[in-house]
Amino acid sequence: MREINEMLKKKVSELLENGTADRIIGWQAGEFCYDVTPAVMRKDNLDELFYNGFCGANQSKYLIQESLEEGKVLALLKPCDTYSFNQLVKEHRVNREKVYALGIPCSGMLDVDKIKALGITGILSIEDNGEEIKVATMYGDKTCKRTEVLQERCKVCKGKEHKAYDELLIPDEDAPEVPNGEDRFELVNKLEAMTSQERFDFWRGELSKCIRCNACRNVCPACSCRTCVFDNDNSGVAAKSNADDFEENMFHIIRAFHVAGRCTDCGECSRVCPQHIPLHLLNRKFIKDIDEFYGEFQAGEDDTAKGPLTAYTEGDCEPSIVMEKGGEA
Amino acid sequence: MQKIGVFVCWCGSNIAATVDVAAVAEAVKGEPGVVFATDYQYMCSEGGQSLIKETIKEQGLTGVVICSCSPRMHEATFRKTVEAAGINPYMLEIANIREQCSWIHKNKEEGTEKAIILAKAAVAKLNLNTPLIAGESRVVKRALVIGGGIAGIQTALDIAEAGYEVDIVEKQPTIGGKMTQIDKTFPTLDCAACILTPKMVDAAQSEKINIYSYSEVEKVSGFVGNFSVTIKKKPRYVNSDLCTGCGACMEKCPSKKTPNEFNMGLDNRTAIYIPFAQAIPKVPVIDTAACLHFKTGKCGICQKTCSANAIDFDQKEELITKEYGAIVVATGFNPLKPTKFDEYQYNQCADVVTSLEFERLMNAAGPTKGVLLRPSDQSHPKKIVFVQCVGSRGQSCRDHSYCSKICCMYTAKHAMLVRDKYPDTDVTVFYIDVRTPGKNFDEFYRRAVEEYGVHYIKGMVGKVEQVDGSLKVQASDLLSNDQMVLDADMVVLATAVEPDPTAKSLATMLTASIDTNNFFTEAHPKLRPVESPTAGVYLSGVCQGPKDIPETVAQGSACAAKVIGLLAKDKLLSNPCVAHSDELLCNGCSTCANVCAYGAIDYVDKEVNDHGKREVRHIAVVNEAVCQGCGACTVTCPSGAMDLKGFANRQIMAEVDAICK
Amino acid sequence: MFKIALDKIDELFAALSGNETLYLPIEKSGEIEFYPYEKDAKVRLDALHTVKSAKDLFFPQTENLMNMKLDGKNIQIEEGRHVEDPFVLFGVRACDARSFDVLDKVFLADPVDSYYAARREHGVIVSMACSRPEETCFCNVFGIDATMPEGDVVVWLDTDHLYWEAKTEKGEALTKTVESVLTDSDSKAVEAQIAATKEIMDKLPLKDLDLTRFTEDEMMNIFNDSRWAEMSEHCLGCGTCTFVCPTCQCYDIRDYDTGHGVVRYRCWDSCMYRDFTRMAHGNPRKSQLERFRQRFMHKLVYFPENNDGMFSCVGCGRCLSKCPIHTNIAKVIKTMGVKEHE
Amino acid sequence: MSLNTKIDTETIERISGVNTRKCMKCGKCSATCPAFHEMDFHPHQFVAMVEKGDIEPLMKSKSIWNCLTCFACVQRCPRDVEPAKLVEAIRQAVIRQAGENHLKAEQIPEMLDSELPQQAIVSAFRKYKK
Amino acid sequence: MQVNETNTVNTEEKEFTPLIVAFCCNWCSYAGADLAGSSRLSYPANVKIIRVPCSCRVNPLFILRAFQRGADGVILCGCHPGDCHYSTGNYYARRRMTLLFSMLDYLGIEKGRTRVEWVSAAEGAKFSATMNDFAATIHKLGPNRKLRDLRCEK
Repeated sequence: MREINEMLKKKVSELLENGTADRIIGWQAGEFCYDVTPAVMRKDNLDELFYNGFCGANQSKYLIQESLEEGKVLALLKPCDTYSFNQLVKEHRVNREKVYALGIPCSGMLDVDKIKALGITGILSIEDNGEEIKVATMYGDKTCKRTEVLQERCKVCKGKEHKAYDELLIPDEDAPEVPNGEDRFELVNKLEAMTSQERFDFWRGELSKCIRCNACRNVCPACSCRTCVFDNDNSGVAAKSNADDFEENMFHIIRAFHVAGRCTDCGECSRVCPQHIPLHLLNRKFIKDIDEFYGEFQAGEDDTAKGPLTAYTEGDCEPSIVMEKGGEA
Repeated sequence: MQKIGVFVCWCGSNIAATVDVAAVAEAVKGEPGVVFATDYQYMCSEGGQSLIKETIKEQGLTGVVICSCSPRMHEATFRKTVEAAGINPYMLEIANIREQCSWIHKNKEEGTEKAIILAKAAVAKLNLNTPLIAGESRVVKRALVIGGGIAGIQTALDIAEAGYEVDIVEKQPTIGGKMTQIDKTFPTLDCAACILTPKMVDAAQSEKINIYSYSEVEKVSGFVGNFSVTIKKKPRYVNSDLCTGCGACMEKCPSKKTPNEFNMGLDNRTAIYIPFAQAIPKVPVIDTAACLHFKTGKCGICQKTCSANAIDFDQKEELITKEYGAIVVATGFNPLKPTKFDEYQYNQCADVVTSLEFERLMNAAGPTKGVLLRPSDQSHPKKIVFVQCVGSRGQSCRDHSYCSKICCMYTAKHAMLVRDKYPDTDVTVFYIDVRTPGKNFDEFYRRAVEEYGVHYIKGMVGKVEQVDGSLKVQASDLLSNDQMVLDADMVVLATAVEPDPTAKSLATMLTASIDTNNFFTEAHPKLRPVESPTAGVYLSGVCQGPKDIPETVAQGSACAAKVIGLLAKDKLLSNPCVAHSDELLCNGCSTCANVCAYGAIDYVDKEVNDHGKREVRHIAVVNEAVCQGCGACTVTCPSGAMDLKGFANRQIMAEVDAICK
Repeated sequence: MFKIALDKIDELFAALSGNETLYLPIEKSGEIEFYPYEKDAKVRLDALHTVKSAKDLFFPQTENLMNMKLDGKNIQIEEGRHVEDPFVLFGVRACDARSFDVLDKVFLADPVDSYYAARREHGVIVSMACSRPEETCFCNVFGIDATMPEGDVVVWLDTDHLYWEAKTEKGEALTKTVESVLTDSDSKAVEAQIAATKEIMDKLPLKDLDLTRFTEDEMMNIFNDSRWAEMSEHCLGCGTCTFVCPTCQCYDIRDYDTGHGVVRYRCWDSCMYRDFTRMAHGNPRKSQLERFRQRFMHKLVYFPENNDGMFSCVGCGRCLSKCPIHTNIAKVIKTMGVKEHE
Repeated sequence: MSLNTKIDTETIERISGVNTRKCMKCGKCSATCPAFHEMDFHPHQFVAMVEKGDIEPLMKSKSIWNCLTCFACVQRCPRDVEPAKLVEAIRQAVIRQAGENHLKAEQIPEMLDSELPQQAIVSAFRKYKK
Repeated sequence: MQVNETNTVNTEEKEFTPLIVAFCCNWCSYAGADLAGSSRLSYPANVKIIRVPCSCRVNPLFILRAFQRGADGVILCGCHPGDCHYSTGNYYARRRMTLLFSMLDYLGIEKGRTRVEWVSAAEGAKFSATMNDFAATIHKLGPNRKLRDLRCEK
C-alpha cells in the first residue's frame, strides 16, 4: 500500500504538472484513519492527497458534476469503479472527454463498521499490514484479519482488470492479487431457498429499519436522476418518510428496479446505509435473475452494450417462470 | 378544477337491464369535479348527442364522461360530439359499462356497483386530462426507392403512375437487379429479359422517375413525410449527359481480363464496361481497379476513342441531399456463395456451379451464348445433378434457418429446360421436400417429372468428388434406403437467398428493424406486411423475405399503394396521445431511445431554465409526428421525465386509486 | 440510591412495563433502536448509541396530525394524535438527555407544539451514565457530563449491578412503582465507576474541540468563509446526519390521500435536501453549499444566539460514524473554529 | 443376446444429448456415411427409429459395431442432429448391459493384421468393451 | 354432506371478495375483453379493467399502487409476443414484469398475486377464462396483507 501510495502521488503530480488534467478528485485524511473524505485538489494543495485502505468509496458519481466544469479532471478509478464509470459514460451522464481516468490497483478495501462489529470500539488508529489489521483503541490494542473486515463488494471482487482508463498506474497483470471472490449470489440463493413467509419476515425486519435518509440513493452511481421520482411531488409517489410499511417496500423495490440492468453491483448502497440494511441483496436478485433469464450481463463491462431491460429476444421466458422458480410458496 | 358532466347510457336494455343507470348518475354526482350527471336511452343517437352538446353549453362543462359501450365502439363518435360543442375532443373519457359490465354480470346490484366504480375511475382520470391537439406536419410529395431491381422498379412505376415524383437509388451501374441475370421465369417459362426490359425502359422514360444509378444512400434524417436523404453518386468517370452508349470505348479498352460480374465471373469484361446490352442507363463505368489509366497513369485509349468526349477521369464522388415524404426499401438479395460447403467441391471444381451461374450458362446472352457447356472443358454435359437446399433450412453456422422459397421452382425450371433443349441429358434432382405452393407451381413440377423425365430423388448429397475430369456424387436415396454414387458431368447447387449485405447499415440509418437473418421486419406480420415499423418507411420485395417474381411485383405494387396513400395527403395529423419528455427532469441517458421502436426520440443540446438556473443540457425530445404512443419509453425512464399524453402516470394512478377505493 | 443485580434486570423491566410502555435499546435485525419492551426482546444496555436518537419518542419521524374525511363534497376534520399514553424511556445517554433541552427550546416555546408537549408530559426519562465512550464522542465540549446525565431517574451500570437514583418528582413517582424489585444501595460503586470513566474521557480525541469562535460577532465572517465550498463540495445531500441527529428538529407537513380521506402528517425533514423549505417561488438555498452551511450555522451560531448560548449539538458522534463520506460537525468545528488564512 | 432392461427414446436422447425431433429427414448423414454399405441400419434410420422408440432392433444391429465414429454425419448434418452420437449412445446402452462386450481379448490375435495400426486395436477394444 | 361443504365455501366467499385490477392493452386484450362481453362470457365483477395503449405502458409503480390501495391481485394482459401493435412493446413488458414479479416473490409476497397473460382480440373466451381462473387463485390466496398500506384501509 505504501509503495502504491508513493507511485500514486508521483504520477498525480506529474499529470497535473504536465497539464493532462488541471485537478484531481482524490482523498483527504480525516480525524481518524478511517474517516477519509473525497476532495478536489490542484497543484498547490496536492500535498493533502491521501490514500489508504479506507479510500474505498466509489467516486465515479462525482464525475457527473466534475465533467460539466471547465478543464479536465483526474479521476482515480479502482477496477470496480470503472464499471460504474462506463455505465455513466454510456448514459451520457459523464462527459468522457473531460475526464482523465487513472486506473489504480486495489487489493480490497476496508469497512470500519465491520471492525466495529467485531466489538472493537474507541478506535484511535489502524495499521493495515496486508493480512492483519492492527487497531489501537482507547481500550487497548486489538487485531483482526483483513479478510474479516473487507467491504462487502471486495469479498466478491470482479477482478483486477480495469474496464476503462486513460492510463494505468501499474499494468493490470502486475497489480497485486485481489481477494478471492466469494459467490456473490450465496445470500440470494439462501433467501430464495427460504419459504415465502421466512423471506417476508427477513425483509420486513430489514426494511422496517429504513429511516428514508436517501443515502443509498444519493450515493448510487446508477441513481443519477436530476430529480428522483420520490422527490418529485408530481410523480404521485413522492414522500420524505416511510409513513407506512408499504412505503418502505415500495421505495426499495422501485429503487432497485430503476437500477436493474444498470447496477454494476458496487455495493455503495449497503455500505452507506446507517441501518446496515443489505440493500445490495435486492440489486443482486435482479442481477441474478437477469443472468439466469436473459444470459449473463455485467453492467459497465463496456460503454456501449444495450442493457437487458432495453433489449429482448422473441423467446424470452414468460413472467410465469416466477411461479416455477424460487423457494416454496 | 374541471367541470365534468357524466352521461350514463341505457343502451336500450343492454345496459339498463343489469345496471341501475339512474343510481350510477346519482352516485357520481358527489365526485370531485362533477357538476352534472344524467342518464339517457341511447347516448350515441342524435338525441343523445344533442343532449351532450346542450349540456356542455348550458353547464359550461370542461370535460365529459360517458358511461356506455366500449370506447373502441364510440369513442370517435363522442369525440366529435364534444368537439362540436366547443370542447377539446380529448376532454372525454368513456366508462365501458356494457361489454365490461352489463353484458357479463347478471346480478343488477353487482352490475350497478361495478358501473359506479368504472364511472368514478373515468371521472378521476378526466380530472387530470388536459386538452390535446393533434400535431400537423407537411408531406413532401416525393418518394425514394432504394434498390432498382424488379421490386423497386415496380414500386417506382406505380407511384409515378399516380403522379408523384420518385427517385430510384441503385448501387450498381444499371437498374434491373437480379432478374436481368435470369434466363426464363417459372412457371410460364417466358424470357425474363423480355418482360423486365420494357419496365426498365418505362422507368427511364418516365418524367416522374429519376434514376440515381451507381449511387448509394449515405445518410437519412427526418421522419414520415419529411425525410432528408443524402445520396452518394459514385464517379463513373463517364459523363452521362455526353455519352451516347455506342460502346466504342469498350471495344478499344486494352484491359480485358476482369471477371464479368454480370455473368457470375464465367467470362471476362473490359475495365470500362456496360454490364449488359439493355442496361439502363446505357452509360459505361470505369472499374478503377482494372483500368490502366488509374493503375499506371498511362493508357487513356477510351478517352481518345470517345467521339462524344464523355470520358472524364477527374469525375468526383457527388453528394446530393433531397427531401422525400416516403422511403421504400427494395434492396433485394444475393445468392449465397457456397464456399463453406466443402462437400460439394464448389471451390475446387469448376463444374460445380450455383443456380444463378447455371442461369447464365443457359442464357442466350450469357458467356456460352446459350449453349450449355461445362466451364472446365467447354464440353457438353450429359449428366447433371441438382442439389437443393444448399444453405437453407439448416441450423449450423454456415446455413440459414429459413427456407429460401424459390429454389424448388427454379430447379424444376432448370431441369425442365435442360431436358427440353438437350433430351439426351440425364438430369437428377436431390431434394429434401419439394415445395410448390403457388398458382400452377405443382403442375409445373409434375411436368418436369412426368413429361420431361427428370429424376427426383429424396435424399441429400453427402459428397462430390472429382475423379478423372468427371464428378462422383455420393448421395442417399431415402425411399429405397440406399446410398448411391452417381457419375455426373455437372453439379448445380440451389443456394440460399441472402438479404443484400447493405440491409443492416441501411436499417440503422432508417431506424427500421431487421430480424436475425437481416431481412427487414414488417410493421405487423399479417396486417401491415409492406410497412416497416418506422412510419414512412415501406418494404418492397425480397428485402423483407424470400419471394418469387410475381410475389415481388405484387408487393411492389402494394407498397406503392401505401406510399401513394401517404403522398396524397397534404398534411399528416398525428395522434396527440404521444410521449413527452419533461426537459427539467430528463437526464439525457438515452434509455428511452433504446426501447423506441420508431426512432421517435432524438437528443438535443438545449438550454433549459431550471428554477432560474440556466444551463445547456443533453435531453430527449420526442418527435410527435413519429411517436406512435405505445409508452415503452415512459416505463424505461427512471426519472419519470417521459410521460404519455392521454395516458399519463398520474391519470393511470388516479384510475387505480378510484378502482381500489 | 437503589440497586438491582443485572441477572434480575428483567424483573425491573417487567415492573417498569407493567402499567405503561417501556422503551429501551433493543436489537432487531442487527441494529439497536428504542423499541417497546417485550419479554424476549434482545435488550442491549451495553450499546452506546441507538441509530436514531431518543428524540424519536417525543418527536417521532412520522406522526399523524389530523384526518380529513370526505363525504360527498363535505370535509370532516378529526383529531389524529396518539400522544396521551404514558411511557418510560429507559437507557437514554447523557447526550441524548441533553438533546431534550434543545428540543424543548424549540417545541415548548410559544406557540407550544402540543403534540411534543403532551409526549414530554407523559414520558418519564430514565437516563443511563456512560462508562465506555467511543472515539466519536465529544459531549464534554458542550458541558455534558456523560457520567452524570440529566433525567427523571439516572442509572449506572457496573459489571453486575444497576444503580438507580431518582432525580425529579416524576422520577420519585416512577421509583415507587418499581421499589419492590430494587434494594437500597450506597453510592460507592457508582463513584468509583464515575472516576474510572472520567479517566477514559480524558483520552477522547475530540475532547478539546474549541467553540469560542462561534459567536454572534463572528457570524458574518463564518458565513462568508470560503472554506464552506470545499467542505460541502462532496456532500451527497442525503439526510443521514439529520435523521440520526438528536437535536435536528425540522419537519415537513404533508397530506396523504388514502382514497377515502386525507391524512395530514408530519415527518422529519432534512435541511440537506434539495427541496427543503421550498416555496412557491422556489428554494431559498439553491446549492448544496448553502444547505450544508445552513445546517452547521444553525447548530453552532444561530441557535446559541437565540437560546442563551445553548449549542444545538450534543456531541453524540452519530453523524461522525454515519456520514457516507465522513464529513461532519467535528470537521466543521475544527475548520471554522479558526479564522480563515490563519 | 439378451437385453434385460427396456431402453427407450428418452434414455438414448439423454445419453447422447441428441434431440431427434430436430431432424428434417434430408438423409445427408447417410449420404455422407463411409460405412453405409457395412450397415444394416443407416444413420438416418437411427434418428428416425430412436424418435419412434424402435430401439431394440438398433441394439441388435451390426451397425453399431460398424460405425467408424468418423463423425462425417455430425459434420454434414444441416440441423445439428448428430446421428453418430445416437449410434454411440446405443452402443453404450448395449455395452452397459452385462455380458454384452462386443470384443473379447481372446478374439484379438486372430484379427491381427500387419497393416493394422496398434492404436486402432487399442481404441477398438476401448470402444467395444465395457 | 356435500351440500354442507358447498355452503361453507359460499359463506367464506361472501366474506372475502378479492379486488382485482386488470391492465389491458388497447389493441388486443381490451378488445378481447370486449369480445368476452359481447359473447356474454362472464367473469367476476370485482375484476376492473384499466385501458392502456400497450402492455409496455404499465409501470411497476402502477402495480404497487394497486396493492397499496387494497387490490388483492393485479393482472396485465397484452398482445401475444410477436403480435404487439407496436411490434416490440410486449417484449419489454415481459422482461419488466418477469423481474418485478420475481422481486415481489423474493420479498415474500405470495406468488400468484400478479400475473401476465397474452390475450388477443379474438380470444374473448380466453379472457373470461383467465379472469375466472385468476379470481379463483386470488381467492385461494386470501386478502393481500403483505403489500398494503394500512392508511388506505377503510
